[in-house]
Amino acid sequence: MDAKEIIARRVAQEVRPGMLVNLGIGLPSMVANFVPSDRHVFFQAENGVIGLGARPPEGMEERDLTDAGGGFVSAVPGAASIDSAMSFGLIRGGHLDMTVLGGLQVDERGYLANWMVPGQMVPGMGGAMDLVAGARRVIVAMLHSARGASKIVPECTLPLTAARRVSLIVTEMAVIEPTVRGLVLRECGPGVSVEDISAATEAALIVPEDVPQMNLG
Amino acid sequence: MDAKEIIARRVAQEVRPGMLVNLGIGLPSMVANFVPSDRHVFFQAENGVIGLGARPPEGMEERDLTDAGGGFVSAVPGAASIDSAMSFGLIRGGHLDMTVLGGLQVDERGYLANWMVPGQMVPGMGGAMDLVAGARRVIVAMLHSARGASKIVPECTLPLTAARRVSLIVTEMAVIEPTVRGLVLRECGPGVSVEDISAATEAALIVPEDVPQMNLG
Amino acid sequence: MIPEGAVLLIGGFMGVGSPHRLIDAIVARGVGGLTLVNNDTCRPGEGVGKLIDAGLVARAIVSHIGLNPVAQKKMLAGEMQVELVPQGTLVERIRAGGVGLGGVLTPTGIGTLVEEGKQVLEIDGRRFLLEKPIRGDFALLDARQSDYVGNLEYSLTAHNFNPVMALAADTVIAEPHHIMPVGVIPPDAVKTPGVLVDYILERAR
Amino acid sequence: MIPEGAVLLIGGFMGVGSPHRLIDAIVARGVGGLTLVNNDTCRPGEGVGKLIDAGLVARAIVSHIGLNPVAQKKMLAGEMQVELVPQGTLVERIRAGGVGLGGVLTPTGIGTLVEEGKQVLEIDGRRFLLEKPIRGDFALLDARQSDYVGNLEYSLTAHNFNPVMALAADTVIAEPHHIMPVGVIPPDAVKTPGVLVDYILERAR
Repeated sequence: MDAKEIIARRVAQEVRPGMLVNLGIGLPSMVANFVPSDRHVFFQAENGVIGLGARPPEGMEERDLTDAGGGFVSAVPGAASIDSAMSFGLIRGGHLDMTVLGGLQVDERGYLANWMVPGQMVPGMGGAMDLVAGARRVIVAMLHSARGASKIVPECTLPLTAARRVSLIVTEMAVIEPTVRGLVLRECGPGVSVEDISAATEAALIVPEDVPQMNLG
Repeated sequence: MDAKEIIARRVAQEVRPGMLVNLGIGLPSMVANFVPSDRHVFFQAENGVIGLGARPPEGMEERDLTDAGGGFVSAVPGAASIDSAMSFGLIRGGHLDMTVLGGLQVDERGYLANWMVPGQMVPGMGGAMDLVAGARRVIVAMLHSARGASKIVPECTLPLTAARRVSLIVTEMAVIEPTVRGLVLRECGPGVSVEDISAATEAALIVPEDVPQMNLG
Repeated sequence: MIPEGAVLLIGGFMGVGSPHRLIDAIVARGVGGLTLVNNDTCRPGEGVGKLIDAGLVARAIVSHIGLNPVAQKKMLAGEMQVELVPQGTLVERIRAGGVGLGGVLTPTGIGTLVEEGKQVLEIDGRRFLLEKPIRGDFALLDARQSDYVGNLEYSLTAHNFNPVMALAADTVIAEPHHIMPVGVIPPDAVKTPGVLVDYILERAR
Repeated sequence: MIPEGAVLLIGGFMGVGSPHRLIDAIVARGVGGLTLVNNDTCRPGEGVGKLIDAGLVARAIVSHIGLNPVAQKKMLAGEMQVELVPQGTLVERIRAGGVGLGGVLTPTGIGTLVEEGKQVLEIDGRRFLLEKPIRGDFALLDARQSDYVGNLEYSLTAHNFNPVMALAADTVIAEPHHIMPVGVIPPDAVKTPGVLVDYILERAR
C-alpha cells in the first residue's frame, strides 16, 4: 500500500454516517474511494454540488457537472445543485461536518499553511480559507515530509490559511491531534515506530503511553 | 372621480415602460388598475413575486399566491417566485425602479413618516423602510389632509421611515416635488387652485410661475 | 421536542408559507416562553397568530404586527416583548446567522428610530447600520415538497423566509405538502439541500 | 458595447458556467485594460483564460490562479495586477454589491495575510474582517435557458457565481443555451428574475 493510500484509508475512518464532507483536490479526493456507500455520506464540491458521485463512464460526461478541480463527476440520487453563495454559506455557516485538505505545513498550535510559498508559488487560496475557518472538523491529509523536510513544524513559516487549530493531521506515518497543550501523537502508521515519527517530525510531539497502530478499515 | 382615483390615475402616469414597480397595500395598489398593459411593467410584491397579476376569478385562487397584504393574486406570463432575501436584495440593491407608498406625513426635507404613531398605533415598518431607502424612485401617494390636518408639514413629528428625500408626493390636490431647495408645487388637482393648495398645506411650498393641471391619462 | 423558552424561526408571511401542522402541535402541547421570529404576527387564530393567542410567545422579532390586535394588546400590556425589524434587515440578519457572517451592514433604518443603540459604520463615505445575526434553536418550515433526504422545493409566495431560515437553526424541521422518493427532485430544482434539514413531517391532508 | 477599462463580472468556475461566446467576442474586438472578476483565471486558451492570453486584463480579482501559468507569469512580471480573495468572501462581496449592503463581515482570513490593511470588527467577542462590496460595469453570465423576458435557469455546477453576479452590475448580459417563449419557465424554476437581465444572446450551436 503506498503512502497516499494509507492516508486516504485512515481519513476515511473519520467519516461518520450522514455527514456532509468536502474533499480537497488531489490526495484528499482519494478518501471517497474508501468510504463505504452504506454510510450515506454526502460529498460537497464547493463549486456547486452536494451529492458528488464517481467519475462517469467515458462518453457519459456532462460538461456542466464537475468537481472543484474541474474533473467530470456524477451526482448521486438526492443530489442538489447550489450556487457559490449557498456553497460557501454552508461552509462558513458551520453546516459542513468535515473538510479534508492537503497541507504544506502544520505547526504546534495546529495552524495550517497550504496556499502559497512566497516568491515561488502563489496559486491563491481558492476555497481553502473558508473551509478551514468554517468547517466543523478540519482534517489535514498530507505526506509527513516534503523533500526530506518535516511538514509538521514548531511554527509555520509559510502564510497561514487560517488562525484556527485544525482537528486532526493524518500522514502515512502518524495520526496527530492538535490540542491546547500541543500536538498529541494518536496513532502510528503501518510498520512505523514512535521513534521513527519523532525523528521525522520537527515539531514537538506529546506522546501518550500507549500509541496504537492506525486502523485502515 | 373620487380623491383616491385621482391619486391613483396620476401616479400611473409616472410608470415608464419596462419598469419594476412595487405598490404598497391600500391606495397605492389601485395604481395598477390605471397602467396600460402595453407598458410591459412588472409589479413586485415584496412577499415574493415579480409579475403580479390581477385577483383571480372566485374559485380560482391559489393559497400560495398572494400579495404583501395577504390578498389572492395571479401571476403574469414571465413571472418569477423569489424568496425574501432576493426580494429585499432587489429593493435595497437599487433594482426596484419605483415604489409607491402611503404616507402619514411628508416634510419640507422630503422625508416620509408612515410606520407608527407613538402611543397610538405601532403596526411596524414591514418592508417600508427598505423600500424608501432602496428604491430608485419613491412616490408617496396619499390624501392631502387627514382629519382636517395637513399631512405635508414643515418637519415630521412622527418617526421617520427613512432619512431620504422622496421623489414625488401625489395627493388629490397637488403634485409636489421635494428638492434641495424645498417642496416645489408641480401640478394642481382637478378644479383646485394654487391658493387652495397653499391654504391646505402646512409646509412652505415653492410655487413656480406656471403650475399646470394634473394629467390623469 | 421543543422545550420551554426556545427560539423558533417560523416561515411564513401573513400565514402563507407557514408550517400549520407544526404550529398546531405546539399550541396543543402548550410550550410557553417562546421567542418567535417571523415576518409578522399574522392574524388572531391564523398561522403564528395561534401561538400568540395561546400566550406562548414571550418575545416576537417581526417586521409587522399591524393586522393582529391581540399582538398589539399584549405588547402594550407588557405581556409580550416585540422587537420590530425592517423586513429586509430581518431576512439578512437571519441569513447572516445561517451563513456565518458577523452581522449585516445595511443603509435601511439610518436616521430613524431603528438606529437607536446600534453601531453605525461609515464605509467609503456612506453610513450603514451594523445589525446583529439571528439564529434559532429550531426552524419550522413550510415546503411544497421534499424527498426523503430532506431536499426542499417551495411554492410561489410561500417561499418567503423559509429558504433562509433553513440555514439558521440548530434543528430544522420541514413540513412539506408531499414527500417524494429520493431521486425524483432534480438537483437544479432543490432550493434547500437536504443536508440542512433534520426532520420532515408531511402536512396532513 | 464594452469599453476599454471596464470592470467585468464573468460567471464560471474553471470555465464551467462561463459565457464562452461573449468571451470570444471580447477577444475578437480586443478591448483592453479590463478588470476581470471571476472565481479563477481558468487555463490558458480556455474560458476567461483567453482574455488573459490576449493581454486584455489589467487587473484580476479572483480566488485562484494556480492552474494558469500565463496568469502566474503576467502577475510576477507586473503586467497584470492580481487581487486574491477567498472564494466565499469573493461571492459575498459581489452579493453585497448587488443587494445594497455596505460590506461583508466574515471570519475568513482573520489572522492571515488577507487581513492586511483591512478593518477588523469585534462583534460579541468574535473578530470579523470588513470586506468591501464589489460591483461591475458589466456582468456576463452563462445560463441553461432563458425566456424572452430574461428569466434565467442554470445547470448543475454551472450555477457558481452567475446568480450572484446577475445582481451586481450596471449592465447584465446573459448567454443562455436556449431561449424559450415567455411563460414556458414556471415562476418557481426562475433563479434570476428577468428584470435583472438587460440583454440575452443565445449560445451559438
